This record gives sequence, structure tokens and C-alpha cells, in this order.
Amino acid sequence: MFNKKLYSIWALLILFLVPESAFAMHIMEGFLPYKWAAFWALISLPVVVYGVVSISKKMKENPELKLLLGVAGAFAFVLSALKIPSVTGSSSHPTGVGLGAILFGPAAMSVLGMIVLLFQAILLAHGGITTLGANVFSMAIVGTFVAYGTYKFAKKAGISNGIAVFLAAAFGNLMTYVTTSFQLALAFPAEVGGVMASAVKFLTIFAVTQIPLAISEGLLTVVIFNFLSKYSSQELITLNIFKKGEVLGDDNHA
Amino acid sequence: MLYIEQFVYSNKLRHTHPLERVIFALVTMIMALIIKDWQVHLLIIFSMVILLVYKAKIKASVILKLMLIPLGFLIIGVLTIAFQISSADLNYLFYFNIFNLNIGITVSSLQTAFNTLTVSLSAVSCLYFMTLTTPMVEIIYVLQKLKVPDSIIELMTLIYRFIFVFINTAFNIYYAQQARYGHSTFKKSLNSFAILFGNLWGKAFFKSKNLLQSLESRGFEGNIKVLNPEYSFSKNNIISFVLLDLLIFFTALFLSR
Amino acid sequence: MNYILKTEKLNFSYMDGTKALKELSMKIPEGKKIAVIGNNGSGKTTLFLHFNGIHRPQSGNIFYRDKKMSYSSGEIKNIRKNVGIVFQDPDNQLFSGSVYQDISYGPVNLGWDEKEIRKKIEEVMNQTGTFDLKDKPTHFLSYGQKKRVAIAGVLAMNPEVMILDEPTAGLDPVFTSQIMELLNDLNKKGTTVIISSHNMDEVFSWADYVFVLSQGEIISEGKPEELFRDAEVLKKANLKKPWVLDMYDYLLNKGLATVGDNIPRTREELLNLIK
Amino acid sequence: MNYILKTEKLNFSYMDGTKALKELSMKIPEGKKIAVIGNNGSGKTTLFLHFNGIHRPQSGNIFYRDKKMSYSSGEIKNIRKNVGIVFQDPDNQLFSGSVYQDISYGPVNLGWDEKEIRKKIEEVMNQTGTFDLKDKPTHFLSYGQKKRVAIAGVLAMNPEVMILDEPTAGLDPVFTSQIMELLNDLNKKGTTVIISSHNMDEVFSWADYVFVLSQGEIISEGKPEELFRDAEVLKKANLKKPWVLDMYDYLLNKGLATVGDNIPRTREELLNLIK
Repeated sequence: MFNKKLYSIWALLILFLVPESAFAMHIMEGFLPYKWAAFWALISLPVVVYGVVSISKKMKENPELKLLLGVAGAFAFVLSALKIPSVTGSSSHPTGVGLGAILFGPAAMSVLGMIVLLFQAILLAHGGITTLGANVFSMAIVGTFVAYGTYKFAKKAGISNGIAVFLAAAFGNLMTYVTTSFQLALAFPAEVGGVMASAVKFLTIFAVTQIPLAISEGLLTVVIFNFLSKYSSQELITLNIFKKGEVLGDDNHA
Repeated sequence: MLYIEQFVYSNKLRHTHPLERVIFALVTMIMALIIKDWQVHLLIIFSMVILLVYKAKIKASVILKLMLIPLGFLIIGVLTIAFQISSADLNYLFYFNIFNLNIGITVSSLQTAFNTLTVSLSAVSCLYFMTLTTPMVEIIYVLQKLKVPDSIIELMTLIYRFIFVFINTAFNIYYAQQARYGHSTFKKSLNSFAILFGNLWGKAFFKSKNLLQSLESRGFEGNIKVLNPEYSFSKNNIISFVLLDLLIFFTALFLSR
Repeated sequence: MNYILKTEKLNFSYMDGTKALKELSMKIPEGKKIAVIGNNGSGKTTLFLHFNGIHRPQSGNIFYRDKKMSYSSGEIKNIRKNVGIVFQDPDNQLFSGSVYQDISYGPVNLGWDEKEIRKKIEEVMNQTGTFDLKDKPTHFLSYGQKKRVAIAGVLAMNPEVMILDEPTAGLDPVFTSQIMELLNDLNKKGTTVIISSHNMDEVFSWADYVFVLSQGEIISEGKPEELFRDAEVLKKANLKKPWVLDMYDYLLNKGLATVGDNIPRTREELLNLIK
Repeated sequence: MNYILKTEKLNFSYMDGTKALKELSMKIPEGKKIAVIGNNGSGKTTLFLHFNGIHRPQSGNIFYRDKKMSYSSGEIKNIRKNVGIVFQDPDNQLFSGSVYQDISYGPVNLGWDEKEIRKKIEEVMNQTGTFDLKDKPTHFLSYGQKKRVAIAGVLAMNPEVMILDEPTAGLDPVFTSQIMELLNDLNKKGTTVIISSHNMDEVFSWADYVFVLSQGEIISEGKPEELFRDAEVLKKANLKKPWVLDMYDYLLNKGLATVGDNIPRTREELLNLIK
């Protein structure tokens, strides 16, 4: 049904039309029909509730963690609000899910991700309230778990820590936007070809802007992570409390 | 960067109960989503802008600037919805043909696209009504009233405060790096940003330790409970908000006949 | 003399092995204005954190109103209420975006009833001149304003002892004199005020009693007019003689000033004694 | 007189609408020791960020050696190299792991060759007395040491103008005098040195020329001995008269001091002029 050449032309067209940062954001306020908005909120809710319960328990045992998680959340927001340079020469916001997932673990990061998304909607008008559920699903859940899973998998496969971090951050970023494409496609299926055709439409646009961004975020995360393991290993060990006792980047700082 | 913050604290609707504004914004936003009539959407945008300009005393130019923020996403998103690709002949309003495929806009895709455009804009205007009249601290207070768990409320309180501390630090480091010519190439810039965030992270961690000491000396035992200023409801505001929502509702009802 | 706080051979080392306090014994007289001076890293902050039970001595004892601290949870609550600390960097202390919320934190923890808390907040806001800031978010405040809000938050707990770690560091002269006046007012109402400072002129004109801390030890203490005349102490602790005292002694020596009832501690007092 | 930096009707507002600089025109004489004084929030830091091209004027012009800044990338490199800024808080400026690495940051960014860089680092380490710290991680340094490393990092770029934002804030008297001496040495070697400060005594004894900044405007400028005698300016800018000058004028008035060749600017010069 789909013609590859055609989509490459479509993509080329988009390239001229779209400012690079246009899609480097979450689904805007009001863009999803209310049924889909409600659907994604309902899907995301149990995961976030699980995250809240799991971190609340730990925070009760160790009140210090509340403050740590508070500053960590602020850090995550600032990371995602600053524009970093991209390989194509322009600049855009990183998602921060890769770094967050590796540092805090998926449960804590899903909660922090939700709060950061809410703050972005309110303070920056990135994303929205009605689309919060969808954005939480794509970034704080899919992005986080993909990044975390990639990292764990890569480490198990014996890949070096640097590459594992790169893959985790890049995939986490990329899958966030792949998910967003499908969320949009589900809400706005094409007249011919339905959801899949529509998904391809959205994905091609994302590919243009998101692949360089994912690479940039991957690179940045590696350099940050190296910096942290060199100068901040004590802090990283403390953070492991959130992640059921695994030791982080264990081969990197013995 | 935090453009909205610069205006929300001096808006003139601030000194009443935040619940009335937040609920009004959310109810209207939901109406915008459910009602599929561009005239109603226009009415909502118009109402919100009028309230912001004449009641909250926010400059129209500020609102216009804010409306431009989601425009990139909106245009691309709406165009992607509008263009339909097919080898068959759809009910195209216009199309062009490349490689035996038709790319164009159909009647129904134009409808969906246009509806999405007006819904989004009206929902965004409701969002801006809320965020330009209600500071984050008050939004957190509303969430507390809506029974969001304490741990989330406490985290949000801390996060909101430290966002500004860290942005300040981040910019100070950024300036210091620029002063030493640290962002001249992509590679240097990436490296400098990593140093920036690495340092910021170290400082954040350190800050949490210092904060623990200062909170403990004020009696911290695991909870961050605080008292909010006393807010009072404004009868006038509530009446006008209800009337406005009724007007929107009945307009929609009238137009749907 | 009543001593409200006493330490007895306090020792404290940090995890990395740095000895922060060494056999430190001192007595804080009640109702006085006390200054602790000493170089960066001499142990002032560590000492202060012992005064309200955040740090516990690794050896030695601390007494509050002649009662040895036992660190039971009730006692800790009591000591945190009675000994308030204002930290040097207000960004480490103000945790809320709302000035009102932040000031309320201590009293809420003390479990006072709401009406009482609101009354107290209003009172300390007036006292610290932060009433006009109540609708402003913390991040829009200037450094000096943040300092005053931090003070208000501690004051709201009604402490008997107020400790302020370098309350005027980084402040311009206007803010500095506002803060010093506030501390005088507090003291007049009976609060024991302890500050640390690098500014000898400020300490000399303000304090009733001075401790000199160097590398975790008290190397000297006394009334400012006596302590700052001890050349040996000044040299040992790398301190500068306050200019008012310095000039007075010089002019006295030259026969250009008269001996008054008291040693002059401010510019005006000095000028009055010049012949 | 040669002016190395000039601004012409500079205006700059922050996003929230605060006017940080208003029609600010000033000329910095080459090779001098300049002080910019003014209260917290008067616009000093914003001004400094204009001097090396980090902020661009929203209206008005800046000239470096009589050449109007055009902000081309080559020129930016040049201006960052020639105008160095040492920021107030060294914690925001030291970001690399070790002292050595940190000092190398500027020269490496300028693309010098390694041998040259290593030589330069050694030189500035000796100059700033940081040689013994070279392998230490920056976060283990004391505040005073951090300040000196921060200065070394800027010095390593061999700037023609050194700007230091409150170089002595938070430092005890020993470190303060070390830093002021270092700045004197630099100046003797031909560097134009600009500092901001709250400490009038320090400014009075150190600076050749003083600018008073208040709410984004230069409200006065001149040689310190003239400027600090202008009661009106002092009042308007909320400044304190330096005590050496204050005492000298008082004693002169009373007939207790003599008129020397110069107005005394240090304690010793003052004592020499007392009858």
C-alpha cells in the first residue's frame, strides 16, 4: 500500500516546512479527541499509582529520600527545559528519560516524569492537561521502560557501559516519539490504510526531526553519565535505593 | 524561558479562591473537547481572551506570544491529518499525483483537520486562562483539595521551588562557560553541557543534604506540611463563570439544531 | 550569669576524617548578643548544628539550660523549637515557592492550632518587614529579601535562642543595617542571639560577647573591647582590629582622645571622645 | 587617555520587563584599577556580561579598543579571550574535575597548542598560588582556594581586561588581602582590572577610578578621593563613606591632621598625617 519513494518526498516536503523543534515536544493541549485523552489517562493511571505507592513506601522508611527526589525532579525539569545543540546544528530539548530511568529506576522516574510533564504544561505550555495521560504514557512510561530495559539488556549482553547508556537514552527518546506517532495515528486514522497508514505519516515526520535529536540526547547522556560516575559515584549509590538494590554502572566505578 | 511565570503573579484575578478559576478553566476545556462546532470554539477563545485582558489585566500581546508556542506542533499536526495519500481516487478537494499516488486533501480530512485546529486552540486558551491567573503554588493547593496524595503534593512543592534555584545555577555555569569560550563548536558545546548538567546534579544532591539540615532544624520528621494563605471565594466571579459556561453550552445546543 | 547553652569537650569529625571540633567547651550567656568569629572552615557551622541537635557530639556533652541533652525524640523536638538556626544560604532553607507557606512550616510542625499559627505568621512578617512579600514567589525575591524570609521562618517558632550563620554575608550596607537592627530588636525582647561573621567592625559594634574559633577550637573569648585589644589573639586568629577601636587606641596614645565611661564601639561614640 | 572599553547608551531589559541597564554610557581607561560599586541588583553583573559579549545590548553600542562590537564569531572569540570575567560564586565557575583540568578549559577552547597551554597553566598557578592544589578535585577546596583557582582559569586565557564580580565577598581578611595583592600585581603587568564590591574601605584604598551604579544607571564616577567626599552621591546611592577618608576629614576639620601631598587612602597613610 505504501510507496517508499512517495514518503521520502513527503518527508522532504516536511523538512522544508517544519522548524526543527516543532515536533520536539509533547502532544499539545486539546489535540486529542476526548475519548482518546481519557483512554490514555486511564492506561497511565495504574502505572503511576504503582510508582507512587512504591516510592511513598521508601520515602516513609527514609524521609531523606523525599528531599532527594524533590531536587532530582527539579533537575529533570531543568534538563528538559534547556535547549541543547543537535547534530544537525540547530538545538532542541532533551527528554531526559534515559538519564532519569538509569539514575532513578523506572518506578520513581514514571512519577517524576508525570510531575515534570505537568510542570511543562503549566509553566512552559509544552504539552497539556487533557493530553497529560497520553504524554505520560509515551514519555514517562514507554520512554522510561524502553530506556531502562535497553540499558539492562545491553549490560547483560556485555556491551560497554558507554554504549549501553547511549542506546538507552537514544531509544528512550526515539520510542517516546514513536509512541506519540501511534497515539496520533489511533486518534486520526487515514482514510485509506487506517491507523497504520496514518502512523507512517506521523512517523516519517518524526524521523526527520527526531532521529538527530535522539542521537544528540544519546551522546549528551553518555557524557553526563561519564561525568557522574567519575565525580559523583557516592550519590549514584544512594540513588540505588529506588531500584531494588542493583548496583549501577557497576563495571564503571569499582 | 518561563514566560508565563513573569505574568501570573501580578494578574488581577489572583486574589480570590484558586479553585473557582481552575474548575472554570477545566470545565470549559472539557466542553471545548466535546463540542464539535468551530463557532463554539471561537466563542470560548474569545471569552478567555476577554477575561484575561479585561479581568486579569494581561496584555493581549502576551497572550498572542503564548498562542504562538504550540503553533509549530499544531500546523504540522493538522497538515498531517489533512493530507490523505492513496492510489485510489478519494473525494479530493485538490490533490497532486506523484508516482501514481494521489496526495491531497479530502472533504472529510479537511473537516477533521479544521475541527482539531479549532478544538486545540480553544483548549489552549482555557489552559492559558488557568496558568496565567493561577500560580503553581495555588494549582498545587487545588490538587491537594482534589485529594492528590500528600507525597505527590510535597514533591511538587519542592520541585517547583528548586526549578528556579537550578535554572539560576545552570545559567550561571552557562555564562561562565561562555566567558571561557566553551560553546564554540558542537563537540565543545556537548561536552560543556555535560559538564553543566553533571555539576548541576552534584549541586542538586548537595542541596538536598543542606535542605535536610535546615528542615530538620525546623522540625522535619518526614512530612512537609504547610499552611496556605486563606482564600475567599468571589460570588461575582463564580456567577460570571457559571453564566459564561451556560452561555457556551446553550450556544452549542442552539447551533446543533 | 545564666548560661542558656553549654558545651563540654565537644569532639566531632566528618566522615572523611576532618576534625571539625576539638575538645570544644563554651558557655553562651542568656539574653546576650553573641558573635562567633573565625576563618572560613574553622568549624562555626558544625558547632551551630550541634546547638539544636542536628549533629550529635561524637564525644562530649551539650547542655541546654543546665540540662544535658539526651536526644530523646521529645527533647529533640523541644530543642529544635527553642534553638532556631538561620542558615547562610537562604536557597538551602527556603523550600517552598510561597513565602507564606515557608514561614508556616516550623509552627505547623510544632502542632500549634491554625489560628495561632496565622497570627504568628502575620506577627513575624511585620517584624521582619516581609509582609509586602507575602504574595510574591520565593524566586522573585532578592537575596536580601530571601534572607529576611528565612529569618521570619525561624522566628515564627518563637525560639529562645536565634543562631544566624553569617547573616550579612553578600548583603549591601542597606540590607546589612536592616538585619542588624532586627537582631537588636529581637535581643531586646529577650532572645539570645548568636551570629557568625567575618566583619570585625560589625562584630565589634554589635556583640556583647565574642568567641574566636580557629580550626575547631575556641582560642579566645571575651567582651569585644577586651578581646580585640589582645594583639596576640588577633595575630593567631588572623583577625583585623576593628577600625573604631584601632583609631581610638591610636588617638588615645597620642593624647588626642579622652577616656570616656566606655570604650567607643561606634563611629559616633568615637567622634565624641576626640578632643 | 586610552579607553579600552566603552559603552554608549546601553539598554537592557530582562524577559520579565525589569530594566537592568538604562542608557548606560561609560569609558574604562586602559591599564587602570577600576571599581564599580552599587547595591545588590543595581545591574553590575548584567553590565559585566555585556563587556565580553555574553549579553548583547538591546540598544546602544559597546566598543573594544575603539572598535564597535559586531558580534561576528571571530570577534566573539577575540573578545572572550581579551576580556575575562571571574564570577562571584566560584562554585558556578569551577566545573571540571581537577584544578589543573579546570584551569586548562579556556586555553583548550581557544585552540592553543598543548605545549603552550601547559606552560601557561604552570605560570598562572604560580601567579595565583594554586600550584600545590593542582591535582586536587575542585570540590575539596576551601572557598578562598576556589576563588583563586577561578581567577587562575580566567588568567590562563591571557586577557587584557580582567573583570571580577565581588572578588572578596565571603572571604576572611587573610584571603581578601591575598586577592587584592594579586590584583595589584596583575595591574602592574598592564592588565586593566575591573572589580565590583560592597566594601567601600576596600574600594577606596585600591581603585584608581570608581563608577557608582544605581538601578541600571551610572549616577556618579570619579577618582575615589573625590567621589567619596560627595555627600549627595553617597546618600543617593546608599553608600558609606570609607572610614579612612571619614576620619581624615573629621580630624582635618578639628585641626588634628595635616594636609599631605595626597589624601590618605590607607590606615598607615592616615596615621602619618595625624598631628
